[in-house]
Amino acid sequence: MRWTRRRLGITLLGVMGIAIAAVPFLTDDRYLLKVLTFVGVNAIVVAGLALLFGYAGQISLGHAAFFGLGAYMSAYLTTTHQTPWLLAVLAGTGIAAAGGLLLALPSLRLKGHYLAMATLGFNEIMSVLFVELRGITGGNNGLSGIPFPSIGSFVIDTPAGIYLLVWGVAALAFLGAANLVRTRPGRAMRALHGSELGAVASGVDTTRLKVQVFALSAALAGLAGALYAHAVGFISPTQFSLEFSILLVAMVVVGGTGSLVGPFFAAVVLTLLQYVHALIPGLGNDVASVIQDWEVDISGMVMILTVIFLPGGFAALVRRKRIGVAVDGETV
Amino acid sequence: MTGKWLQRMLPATVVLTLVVASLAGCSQADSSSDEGGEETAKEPYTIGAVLSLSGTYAGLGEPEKNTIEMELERINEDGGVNGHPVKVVIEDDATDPAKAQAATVRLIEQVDVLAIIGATGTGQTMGMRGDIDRAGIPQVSVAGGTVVTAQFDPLVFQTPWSNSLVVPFTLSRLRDAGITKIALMYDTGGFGADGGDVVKATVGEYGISVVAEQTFNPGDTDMTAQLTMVKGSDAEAVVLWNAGKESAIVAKNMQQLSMMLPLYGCHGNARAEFAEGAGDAAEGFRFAAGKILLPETYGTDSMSYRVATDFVERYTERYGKAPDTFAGHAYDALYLIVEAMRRLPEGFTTAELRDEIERTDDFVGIGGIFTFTESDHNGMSEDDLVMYRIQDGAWVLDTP
Amino acid sequence: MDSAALLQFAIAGLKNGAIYALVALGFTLVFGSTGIINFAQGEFFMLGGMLAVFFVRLGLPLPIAVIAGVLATAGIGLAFERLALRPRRDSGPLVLIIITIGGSMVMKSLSRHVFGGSELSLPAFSEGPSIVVAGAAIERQAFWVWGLTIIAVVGLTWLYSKTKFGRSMRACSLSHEASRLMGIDTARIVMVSFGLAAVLGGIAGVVVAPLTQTSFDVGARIGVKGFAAAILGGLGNPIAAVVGGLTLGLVESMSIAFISSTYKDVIALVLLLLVLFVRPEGILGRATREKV
Amino acid sequence: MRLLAVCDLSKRFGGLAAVDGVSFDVHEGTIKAVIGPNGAGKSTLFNLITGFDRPDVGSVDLLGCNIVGMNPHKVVRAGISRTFQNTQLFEELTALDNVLVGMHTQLRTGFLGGALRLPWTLTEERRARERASYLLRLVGVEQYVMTPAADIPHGMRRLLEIARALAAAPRLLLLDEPAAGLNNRETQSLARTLYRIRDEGVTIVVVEHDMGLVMEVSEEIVVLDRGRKIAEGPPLLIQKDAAVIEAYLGEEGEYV
Repeated sequence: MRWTRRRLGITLLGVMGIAIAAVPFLTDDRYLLKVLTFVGVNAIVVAGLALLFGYAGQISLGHAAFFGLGAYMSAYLTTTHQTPWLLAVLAGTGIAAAGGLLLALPSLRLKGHYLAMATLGFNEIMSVLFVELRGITGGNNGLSGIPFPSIGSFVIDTPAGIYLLVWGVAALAFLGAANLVRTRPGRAMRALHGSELGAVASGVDTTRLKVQVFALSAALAGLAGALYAHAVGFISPTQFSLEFSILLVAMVVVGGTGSLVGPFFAAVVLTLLQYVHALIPGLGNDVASVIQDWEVDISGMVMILTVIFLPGGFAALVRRKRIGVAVDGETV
Repeated sequence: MTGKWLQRMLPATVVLTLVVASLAGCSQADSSSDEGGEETAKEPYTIGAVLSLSGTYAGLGEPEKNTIEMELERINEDGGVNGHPVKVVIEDDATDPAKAQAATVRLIEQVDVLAIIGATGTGQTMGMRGDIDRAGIPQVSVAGGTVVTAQFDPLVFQTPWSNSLVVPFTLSRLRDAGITKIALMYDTGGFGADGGDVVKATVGEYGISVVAEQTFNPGDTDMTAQLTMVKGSDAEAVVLWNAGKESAIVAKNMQQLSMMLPLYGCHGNARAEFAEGAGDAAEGFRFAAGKILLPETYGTDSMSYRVATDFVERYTERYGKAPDTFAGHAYDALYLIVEAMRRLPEGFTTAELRDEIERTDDFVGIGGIFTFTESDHNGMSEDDLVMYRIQDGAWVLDTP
Repeated sequence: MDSAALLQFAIAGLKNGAIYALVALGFTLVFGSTGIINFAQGEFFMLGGMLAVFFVRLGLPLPIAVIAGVLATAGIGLAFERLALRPRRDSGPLVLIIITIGGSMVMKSLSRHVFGGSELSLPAFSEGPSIVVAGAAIERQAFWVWGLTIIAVVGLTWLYSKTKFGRSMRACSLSHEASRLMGIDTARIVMVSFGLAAVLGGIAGVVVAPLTQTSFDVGARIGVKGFAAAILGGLGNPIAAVVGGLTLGLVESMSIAFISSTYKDVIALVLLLLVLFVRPEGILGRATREKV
Repeated sequence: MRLLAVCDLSKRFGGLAAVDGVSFDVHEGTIKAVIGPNGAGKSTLFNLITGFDRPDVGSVDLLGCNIVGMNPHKVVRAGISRTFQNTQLFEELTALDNVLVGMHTQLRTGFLGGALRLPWTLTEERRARERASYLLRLVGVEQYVMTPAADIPHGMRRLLEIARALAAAPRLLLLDEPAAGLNNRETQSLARTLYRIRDEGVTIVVVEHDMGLVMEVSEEIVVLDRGRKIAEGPPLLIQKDAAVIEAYLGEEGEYV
């Protein structure tokens, strides 16, 4: 029973993977591909945030800033210094990780609220710097003309190519995260979430672990930001605001703590919600504009209602049913 | 168990009902507004619009949307474009460049538009450029940033007076008033920083120097500290570049500090909310803007006067308040495209439409009289600007 | 820089600081009885101003409209606690933080739907030119700001230290479980503290509106500032909130005077982070020892 | 051989001396009990030894190395594991995963290895699971391998915590009231488990109120009262010690 259940899960994930990979071969709608590329970008950030919040129990209201750091770094290097794309993306990921490390070292001694404040403050500081460091960021006018991803002379300039690139990275991020939570560092994170005292007594260096997870999630945000910059071709400071940080946290909360699949689906749904009017065929113009107009209210309500009625997020809903049938402690 | 469940359910039900009810109310309210074009024989010409209907620039996007919807009805009642009804598909970019870009792709790919109006903001307009270029579709932006036309793109036109037009006009008036030292204040957001840059780059040409430079952030609630710095300088006038509610705070703080220096704003202050917010602190406040605020400045016998008064009347009647300059920018953008379409034969291409918009000559709009050239896609001149002064809470012409 | 100018900077700092302090008091109050940070506190500020304008436009005289605005805000605060927070009040702080974040999103967006997207004005409480003291000008509305801040902090200190209700609130902040065992109605305490926090936020919003106008999106910014002030001073006691608020305001205005107006927010936030890292309990906060 | 030497250990909280000049040795391969009335400072003593609290004065030597001032997780690496009076299990994790977390110091897989599932990660993981299963059998909770800790019966939870502590392969195991809340039969089986653990070469120090268990398993007993050591010696001597009886008579109900 347990085996078939697990196999079923893996099969479903496989089918989903194939479906995602097949999209660009089934449609050449550039809009659809673009929107789904944004979904993939957000999913990469959420993979890291799910580890940080859902597994290690640490809040961050500053991940939009790491996203922006990665985006600006990669965009700056490729536009101003003609750095090869791959190197620039790695640099973007690296600077976000370094930023995460620098922020985490002092902040993670702090508990819940103080950590929320520190990360929020960081986001606000970075927002100002994105505007003011004009030589690098282009100020309010933003950075335009960011080149497409390329390796050597091979340029990925079609929406389908960029879609596959982003989703390939997203798949790797989730696969890596899923592996991680089932081995030593991941177990330590879950332990930390359960009982910090118990984790310490088990020999887990909790401070070091928190710093590592924070830096990892910041790196993933930076990586997503760098990919985003090259997918969009234009970035400006308003995109990396506190609201985006909050939206990202909302995705993890709605998806559920201690789960990767839940936040993944929440990232998909909450990102698509912003474009829903254009994605559902036959939706009247008036209905569409109402949905667009009320998007923030809907997200906020979904967040509140989820937390009230599904404390563990949607993942818990699924898990609860599963535990009812067969005892399988493993979460994918 | 049941009791607890009920206890949880009850509040949620109330909230849900409220939300659903308000949603329903809203959709009813909205459904009437989108029934523009009537069915005619010829297939419609579709134009896209990317506007900020939510987010930071929601207050700007709203009059733009109102204007487009109102004018569209009139255009179609008059028989559309050469018998073709005109349809405008409006997308909300939520003041986010990425969403503006996605919306652009949708308008191009899914809706197959001939031209695009927007975006409301400069950042959003710039974010759209890559896809505009790829599709070769003309774009008429209603954003005021200098960069929109300064970073030239043959496909992109701009209807608001760009800062590179308003700044020289304002500086020349300062020079005429004998002022040589100014204090410059601007917000660090897109509009203010852009204006600040242009001022700093051009003051030299007018024999003026900036002796104090202070910034504030959008949303700041008090500028007395910045103004105290200004007070300590030997500035003879304050030049303020900002389009938000901070302008009123600056005016009020100056009054509070008993600063008698003349205060010069910009076209971003041409909003009723400013004069109302600043109250009597706004007395004597000068700003350059287009003529729509006082249509008689067009000259009462001019074509511009008739166009503007007609628009103001219809807008006021329909929406219960006078149109602001943003409404005017949307009006100009829509008609620049529609008029170009009217001049073209059946079956024109988007490239031909672009060329025709560029050939616009002496188009009488709300913002001014537009004449585009191969290198000027803003199309207006300093003649389209006048200097206003606020007197008894109202705009009056400030004659030099 | 002459002394009049310096005084002027100090006044600007103290005026903004008092506003931050009022918002910070709201944070402190809710934190005091529930142990959570109410991310919707900034929205109470926004609602106070918007509702007062709304009542003025309905034709109510200014004083009544102001009071009605504050009371309506309090009503919304109570309703929010009852509907959204009470069902999950036994959960960890993260869950409750998330609910308040969701609440702030909804409040902000709903008020845009109701009141529109552009800024609204409220008349000054008392008319007249500003008052000049030693060469520095103080506008009349500033005295309202200070006066209300003093009333609020004195009132709260009295409430905390002298009344049974206040003592119950402090007991709540130490342990809900223990308070319940002692016969304290913790649910009522939490609800009242939310109501009071909304009142404080509403007062701040109403008293600032004549100075700055108000709009649906002013909450987030002031929320961040108030939160920073509360943390800076030390969460949990009213005096600390005021010290935090005034410090933040002064740091900002002195940054403008001596460093740069562009980076004043950055300077203030960096200072906050430094305080947080060196002394997480805030300037006046008491260090709490963790029990094993 | 002397494994642990506690020397003149003191800790004050405010004005109160929680531990006051306590010294004793623990010899390798023995079971030692620490007893005393409530508030005698037993748990504080454990916290001082394991680095959860820092002593004001005194030293703790493990095989001749002073471990005072070490972070608790380093103390685990040095070879001392502990359990808590209020069990600190990871409630959402299965029993197996709880023990696997306990093996943290014994495993080497890092972030990269974990995320990439490198071949040697898998090998290590397989071995870890085998070892964890063995430990669960050793303490007798093997029937709950895949049960989340939250769903395991109370008595078994204490045993599970012992298994988790053992997973770090300690030389010295500190147990804080392992028999609290256990019934007679469970206490008997606990005693057997303690012997088995000792026979595996792990030295044990146990804080316990259940005198039956203490007298049965321990070779030596340290008695604390109000932070001070009032007696130390084999069970038979302790039972007759006047100071001990005095201390316990102060507290009603407990037999010696």
